[in-house]
Amino acid sequence: MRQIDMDQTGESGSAGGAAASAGAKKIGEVILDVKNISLRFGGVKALTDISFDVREHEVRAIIGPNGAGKSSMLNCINGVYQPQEGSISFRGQTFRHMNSRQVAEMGIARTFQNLALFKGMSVIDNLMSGRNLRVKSGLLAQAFRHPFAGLKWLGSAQQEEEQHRAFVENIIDFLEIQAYRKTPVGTLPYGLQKRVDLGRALAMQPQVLLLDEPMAGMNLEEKQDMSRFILDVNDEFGTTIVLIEHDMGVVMDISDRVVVLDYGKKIGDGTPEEVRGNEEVIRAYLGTSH
Amino acid sequence: MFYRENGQFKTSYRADQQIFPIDQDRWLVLALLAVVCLVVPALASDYLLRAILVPFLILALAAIGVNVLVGYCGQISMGSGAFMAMGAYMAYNSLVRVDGMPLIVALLIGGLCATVFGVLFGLPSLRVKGLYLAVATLAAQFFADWMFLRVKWFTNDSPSGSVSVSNLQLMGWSIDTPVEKYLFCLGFVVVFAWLAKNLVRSAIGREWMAIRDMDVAAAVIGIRPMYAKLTAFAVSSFIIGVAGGLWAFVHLGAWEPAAFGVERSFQLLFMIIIGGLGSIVGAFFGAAFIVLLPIFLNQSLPVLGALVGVSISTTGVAHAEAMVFGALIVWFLIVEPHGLGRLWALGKQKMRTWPFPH
Amino acid sequence: MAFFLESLFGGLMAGMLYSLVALGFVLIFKASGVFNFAQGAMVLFAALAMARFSTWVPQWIGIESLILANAIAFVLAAALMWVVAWLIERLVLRHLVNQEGVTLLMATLGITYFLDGLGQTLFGSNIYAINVGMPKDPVFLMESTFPGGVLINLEDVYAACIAALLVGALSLFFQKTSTGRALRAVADDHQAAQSIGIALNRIWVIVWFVAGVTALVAGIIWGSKLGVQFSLTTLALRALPVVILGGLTSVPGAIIGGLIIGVGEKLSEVYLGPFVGGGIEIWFAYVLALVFLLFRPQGLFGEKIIDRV
Amino acid sequence: MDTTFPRQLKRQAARYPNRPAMREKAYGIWQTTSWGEMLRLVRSLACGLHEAGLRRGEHLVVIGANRPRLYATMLAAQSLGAIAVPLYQDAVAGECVFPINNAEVRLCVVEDQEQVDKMLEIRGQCPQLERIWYDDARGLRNYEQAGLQSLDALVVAGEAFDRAHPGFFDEQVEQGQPDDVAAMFFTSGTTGNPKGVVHLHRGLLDRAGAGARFDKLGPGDEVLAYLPPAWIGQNIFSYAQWLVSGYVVNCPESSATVSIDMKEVGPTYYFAPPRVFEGLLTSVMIRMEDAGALKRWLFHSAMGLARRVGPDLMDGKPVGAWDRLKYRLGDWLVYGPLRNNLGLSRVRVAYTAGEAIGPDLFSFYRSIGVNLKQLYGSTETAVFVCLQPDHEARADTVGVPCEGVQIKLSETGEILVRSPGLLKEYHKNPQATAEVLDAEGWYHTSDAGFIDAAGHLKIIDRVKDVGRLSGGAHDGAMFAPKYVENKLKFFSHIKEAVAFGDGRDRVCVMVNIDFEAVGNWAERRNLPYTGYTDLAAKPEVYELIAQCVEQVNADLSRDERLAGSQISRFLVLHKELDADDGELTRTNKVRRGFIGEKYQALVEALYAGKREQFIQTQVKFEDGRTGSVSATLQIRDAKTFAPVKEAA
Repeated sequence: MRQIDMDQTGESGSAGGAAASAGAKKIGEVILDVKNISLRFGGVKALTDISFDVREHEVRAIIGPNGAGKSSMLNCINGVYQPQEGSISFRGQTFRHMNSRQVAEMGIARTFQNLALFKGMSVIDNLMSGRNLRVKSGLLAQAFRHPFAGLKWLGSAQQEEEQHRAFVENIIDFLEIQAYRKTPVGTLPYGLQKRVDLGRALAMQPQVLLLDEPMAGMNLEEKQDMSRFILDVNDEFGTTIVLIEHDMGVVMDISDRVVVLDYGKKIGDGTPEEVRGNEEVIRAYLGTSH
Repeated sequence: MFYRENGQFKTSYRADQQIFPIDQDRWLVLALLAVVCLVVPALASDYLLRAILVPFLILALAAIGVNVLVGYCGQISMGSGAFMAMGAYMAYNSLVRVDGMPLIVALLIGGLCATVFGVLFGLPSLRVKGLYLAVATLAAQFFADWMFLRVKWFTNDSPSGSVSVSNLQLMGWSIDTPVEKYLFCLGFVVVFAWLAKNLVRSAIGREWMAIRDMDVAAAVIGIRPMYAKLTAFAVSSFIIGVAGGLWAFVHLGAWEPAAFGVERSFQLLFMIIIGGLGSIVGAFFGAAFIVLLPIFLNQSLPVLGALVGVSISTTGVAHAEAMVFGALIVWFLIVEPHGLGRLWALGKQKMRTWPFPH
Repeated sequence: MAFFLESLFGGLMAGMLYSLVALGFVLIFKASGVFNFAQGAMVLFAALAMARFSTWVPQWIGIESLILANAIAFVLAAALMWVVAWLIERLVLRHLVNQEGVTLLMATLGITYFLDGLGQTLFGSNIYAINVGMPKDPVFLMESTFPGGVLINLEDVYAACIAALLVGALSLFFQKTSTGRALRAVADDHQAAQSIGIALNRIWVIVWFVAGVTALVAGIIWGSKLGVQFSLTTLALRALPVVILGGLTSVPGAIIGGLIIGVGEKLSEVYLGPFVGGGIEIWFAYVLALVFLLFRPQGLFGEKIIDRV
Repeated sequence: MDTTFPRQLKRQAARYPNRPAMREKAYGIWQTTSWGEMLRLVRSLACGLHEAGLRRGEHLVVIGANRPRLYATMLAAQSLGAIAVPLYQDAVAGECVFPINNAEVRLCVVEDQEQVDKMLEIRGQCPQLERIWYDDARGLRNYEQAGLQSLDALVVAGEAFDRAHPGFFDEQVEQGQPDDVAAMFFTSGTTGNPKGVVHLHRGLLDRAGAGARFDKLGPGDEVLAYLPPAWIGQNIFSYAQWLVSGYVVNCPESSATVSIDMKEVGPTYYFAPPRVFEGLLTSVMIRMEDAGALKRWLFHSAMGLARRVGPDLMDGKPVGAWDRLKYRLGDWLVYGPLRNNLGLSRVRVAYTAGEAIGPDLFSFYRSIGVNLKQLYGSTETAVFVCLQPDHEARADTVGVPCEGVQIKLSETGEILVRSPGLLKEYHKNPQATAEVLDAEGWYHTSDAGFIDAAGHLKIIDRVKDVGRLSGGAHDGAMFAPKYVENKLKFFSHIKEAVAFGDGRDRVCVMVNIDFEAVGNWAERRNLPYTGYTDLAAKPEVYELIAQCVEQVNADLSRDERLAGSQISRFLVLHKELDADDGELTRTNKVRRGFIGEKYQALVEALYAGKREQFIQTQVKFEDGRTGSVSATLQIRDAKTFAPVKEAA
C-alpha cells in the first residue's frame, strides 16, 4: 500500500491524521462528547439520558443486547434521527441537531448494518461516491472533461477525477478487493459487500468512523479479516472508531473502552475488563426477569 | 466474439477512465460515426431523412435528457412535453424578437429557459418522491399547455396560437434541404450525447445514481440531495429544451402547443423505458423503436390483415399501434426492466466472454 | 349571490364525479400498492362498452324497454370489466410482485395505452351517447329567496346520489367484510399477506374488478353528460390531484379531496379565470394539489412516510 | 556472453533509457519503470547496501513475489559483487532456516509484513541475520525490532552515499567479472535438505542468450512474471533473458488477480509448468459444461476439427483446403475468443517445463493455435538443455539440444549433459557436487531417456523411479510411474495420481480428485456433498474415476512395452496432497518416496486385495495449526485389457 499524503486535496483541518506517532497508540483528547441524549418515537422511548465521550484515535465500542438502542444512538450522532433532548459536541462545537450532510463534512463517516450500497453502480463507483464530498469541479467542467483534460480550467475535472481515483485505489489495495474493482456491487458475496461499505466510508477521509455491526452475519474467518481491517484503519490512518457490535468476543479483543446500553439506558462504561465484571452488564446479557 | 482484449492494458488513470476503454468498442463507434456523418447523407433518400432520421435524432436527444432525469437520477417526470414546448417557444421568441440572433444561440436560449422552468417544477422533488412527484410534474405539463395557448406574448400574438419559422441561417449557410437539416441535428445530438456521457460518468453522475439507488444513504455520505436533484432537473430540461427547439424549427417548421402535449411526455417516457433506463445508448434505442414501430406497423398490418381477410383501416393501424406500445411496455418491464440498453450491454458482455457463458 | 351558489353547487357535483374516479385509484393502491394510471382509460373503456352494448342489446334480443336494455348492457359491461381485471392480474401483476411502485406505475401506463387501443378497436372510435334516462331539463330551486332561483341540473343531483351510494357501499365493504380486511393486508405487504395464506391473485382480481365497476359508473354518468369520447381520459387525469390531496390510502380522503377540487375549479373558473385568460381549469387542480403537497407530503389523511435506515 | 548482469543493465539503460523495462499492476493501473529509472534505482540500492555492510562475495537473501524493486535489489547486490539468493515466498518459516545458515546470510530484503514475521520468527535459529528491509510497509508501523528498515529508507541513504561517492557504483560494477558467482538457487529436492546451486554470470547469461536467439526474442516482447522468483525457470525468463533481450516484464497485482492481469497484458512469450496449463484446461471444460446447448455444440464440433487438423496446421504440414477454410472460421468463432479469454492471443512462443506434460493436454493448446513447445532443463543446467523448434513440437519428446549443449547417455540410460550453463557447484556440499559433476565435466541429470530417430531427446522417467515389475503375468516389464500418472492427470477430474509397481507384480494407483471439477460435476447431478473427504468417498465418484482408469488401461494396452503398466487396483485419497504436508515439492512435483512411507497402510491394503482400508493422516492448516483427517477408503479393481500386438 502506498503511503500517499492523505491531505493531497488540500482539505483544511487534519483529515485522517495519518501521521499518528509510532510506538504505543497515543489516545488523544475527547473528540466527540454525547451529553444526556434522549430520543422518543411517539410513545416509544428509544434512548433516555445517554452521556459518554469518545477520545481521538480510540476504538470505542457501544454494546448491548438487541433492541438496546445502539443503532438509534449511532443515527443520532450522524444526523439521521433528531433527539428530543441533549446535545452532541464535536471538536468543541456543540450541536442540538445534526444534519447528516453537515456531519459528513465535519469528517464523521459511517457504515450501515444492512448494507446501504448503491446497487446500480460498480465497486469502484461506490467508493468514488464517497469522494463526492471533496469534489470541487463544477458541472460545466465535468461536462467538458474528456478531450480538454490538458487545459487548466476545463480540464480540472479530469485531473481531479484522477486524484480521487488514486486515493480510492489506495483503499482498494488496503481492503484487498483488487479483483472486484469493476464488478456490480449487487453481485458480490455478503462479506465483500461489507468491505465495500467500509471502503466507501474510508473514501470520505473521516476523523471518526461509526461502524454499525460490521460483523453481523459473518463467519469466523470473515470476522477475523474485518477486525484486522478495523484495527489497521485505526492504526494506519489514526481514525477514531465508534464500533456497534453485539458479539462480545470481538468487542473485548479490539476495543479500548466500552459503553453498555440496555433498554435505551446506559448501564456500564469503561475498559473491557471493568465492563466484563459489572453485575448489571452480566444481568443484561444473561437476562433475568425485569 | 470480436473482442481481442489481450495487450490492451492501461498505464494511466486517464486511459482507464475514457469513455470507450476497449479498442474494439472505439473502432465500432468511430466506424458508426463515419457512416452516420458521411455515408448516410450521401445515400439516404429525402423521405428517409425527413420522415425517419431527423425525428429519430431529435427524439433521441430528448430521450437522453429524460434519461438523465428518470434513468440516472430516478425522478419520474411526466412534464417533458412542457420542457420541449418551453424550449421551442423561447427559441422562437428570441429569434423573432431580436433580429440578427444566430440560430444556435436562439436554441440555447430556449434550452436555458426550459432549464429555469424545469428547476422551478423540480422543486417539489425535494419534498416528495415517486408517484407524488409524477403528478407534480404533470402539473408542469398542463400549466405549460395552458400558458402557450392563453398567454399571447409567447406566440407573438398570432391569433390561432400556431407559429412558424422559415429560412434558418447558420453563419450564412441556409438549412432547408433534408440533408442539411439532418447534418445540423446530427451535430447537436453528437455533442450533447458526448456531454451527457461525460456528466453521467463523473462525480455528478455518481451523485444522481446514488440518489436513485438509495437517497437516505446518499445524504449520509455527504451528497446534497437538493443539489443533485435540481442539477438533474436542470441538465435534463436544458437538453429537452434544445431538442424541443430543434423539433419545432427543423422538423415541424410550423407548430402549435398541441404538438408538445401530454402524449409527447408519455411518448418520451416510453422511449426510455423500452430503450433502457440509465443508459445513454438506451435513449438511441428507444427513439429508434418509437419512430420505426408505427412505420413498420403501417406496412405490415394491412398485409397481415389481407392475409386473414380483414381489411385494416388507417385508424385501425393507429389503434393497433397503441395496443402494441402498451403491450411492449408491460413486456419490457417484466422481462428486462432496463430495456434494450441492458440487452445491448448483456450482448456485449456475452461477446467479451465468448465462448464461455460467464 | 345566486350565481355564487350555483357555481358552488355545480362544483360540488363535479367534485363528486372526480371523487368517484379517485376512488378507483385509492381502491387499487390500497389493495395492491399500484398507482393505477390506467383508471382513466378504464373509465373510457367501460363507458364505450356501456354505450355500444346499450345500442347492440336491443338489436340482438329485440326488446324495447330502455331500462331493461340498459340493465343488461350494464351487466355485460361489468362482465367485460371482470375479464379485463382477470387479464391484467394474469399477464401483468403476477409477474411484477414486489417491484417498487415506480415500475408498477409505468406498467399501468402501458395498460392505459393498451386499453385505449383495445377499446377503440372493439367498439369503434366515434362519439356515442349514453341515455340512461337521466332527466336532462334544468330545475330552478329556491325562487323565493333569490330572483330567478338557483339553476340546478337534476342530472347532477342524481349522479351525486349514485356516487354517494357507491362510496358508502365501498367503505362498508372495506371496513366490515373479511375480503375487505384481506385487501388491506395485501396493501401493506404483498409477501406478508401471501405468507399468511391470502391468495394474492384472487384478491387482486377482485380489487381490479371493483375498480372497474366504479370506472363503469363514472363512465356512465360522464358519458350521459358529455358523450363518450376520448377526452374522457384527460378528464380522468384531472382526478389525479384529488388522490394527491386526499391521500392515496384513504377513501374519505378521496371524497373530500374530490369535492374540494370540484368546487375550487368551478370558483376559480368563474372568479379567477377572466383575469388570467380563462381556461385555467385544466391546471388549477394540479397547482392546488401541488401547493398542498409541499406542506403535507402524505396528503390529508395518508399515513406519514417514515424511511428507516 | 562475457558480461555481468549489472553491465548488461547499464548497456540496456544506455541504449533504451526511456523504454519500459518493467511494469507492475498497482492501484488499478500498470506503473511503468523505464530502463533509465531501473538503473538509477539499482545504483541507489547498491550504494545503500554497501553502506549497510554488504561486501563482495557475500549472500543477500530476497524473498517475495515478483516486484520490480525486488529484482532491482538482486541487481544491486550483484553490482557489489555479492550473490543474490531468492527464496520461495510461500515457503513455511522453518524451510528458510537451512538456506540462510548454509549461505551465512547477514542481510535480507523481503516483500511485506508476512515475510518480515517469518524472518523474525527464525531469527533465533539464524543469529547472523542482522538487517531486514521490507518493501511494503503495510502493518509494520509499530515494529521496533533491531535492524528492521524500510526499503525506501535504504534508497534514500543510497542516494546520499551515491552523491558523496559519484564514481563508486560504476567502479564496483567494473570490478565484477563474468566468472564471478551471480546467484544461488536452492533446489527443493525430493529427499533431505535443499542444495544451493551456484551459478556464474557467464553461465546464466550464456544460456539466456542461447534461448533468446533460438526464439528470436527482442525488446518488443512482453512477459508476465507470476511464478515464484526463486524457481530457476521464472528467474531465467524474467531476469536473465529480460536483461539479455531487453523485453518488458509485467508483474501482476496479487496472486488473486493473475488471470485478470494475464488477459490485460497478453504476453507474447509465456511459460508455465504443466500444472498451470492443466488448470486452465480444466477451467475451460468446466465453464463450457455450463454453457447453453448451441454454444456447447459449436465448441465441441470446433474442438473436434481442431484436434484433427490443428497440430498439423501449427507444424506447417499440408492440410486439405476445405479443412483449412473451416479451421479459419473456427479460429474466428471459437479458438480466437478462447485464446483471448485465456490471455494467450498474443503468444508467439509458449514453453512448458519442470515436469512431463500429458500428450492430450499438449496437443489441445497447439490445436487452438497456441505455439506451445516443450523445454528440458533443471536448476543445475540453468534451464536451457533441449528446446523444441517451432515446427517440430511433439508431445512425447523434449526437443533438440540447443546451441552449445552436448548430450550423451550413460550405460544405465541416464542422460549426461555438458554446457556452458552448468552449475559451478553445490554450495558447501562438495560431496553432492561430485555425485552429479564427473571429472570430464558431464552433469548427471538422474533422468532416464534416449535420443530418437529425429534427433529429439525423449525422457522416460527419473532414473531411480524407473522400475521393473517382478512376478505375475508381466514379470520383468519396464514400469515408468510418471508416464502412467500423466495419462491419469490429463482427465480434468483427476488432480494428482501416485503409481506404485516397482518390485511388485502389478500396478496400483492412489488418485486425488480435482475438488473444483468433480464438485461442479456433482452439483450438476445434484449429488450433495459436505466437503472434500465426503465427495472423495462417494460411490458415484469412484465410478467416474473407474471409467478414467479403464480408458488409461486401454491406451496402455496398445503399446506392447507398456501393457504391463496397466492399473489393476486404485483408491481415491481422502485429502489433497499438499506441499505444506511434505507430500509435494514447492513446484508441486509428487514426492513418491515420502508418500510411499506416509501411506504405507494404504499401499499394503492395495496389494493385499483388501476391499477398504481406514487411514488417519496429520494435516497442517494454512495458519500453522496441525489437525488430523481420517476416513475409511474404498479400494476398487479396474478392468485391464489383453496387450494388443503392434500391427507394424
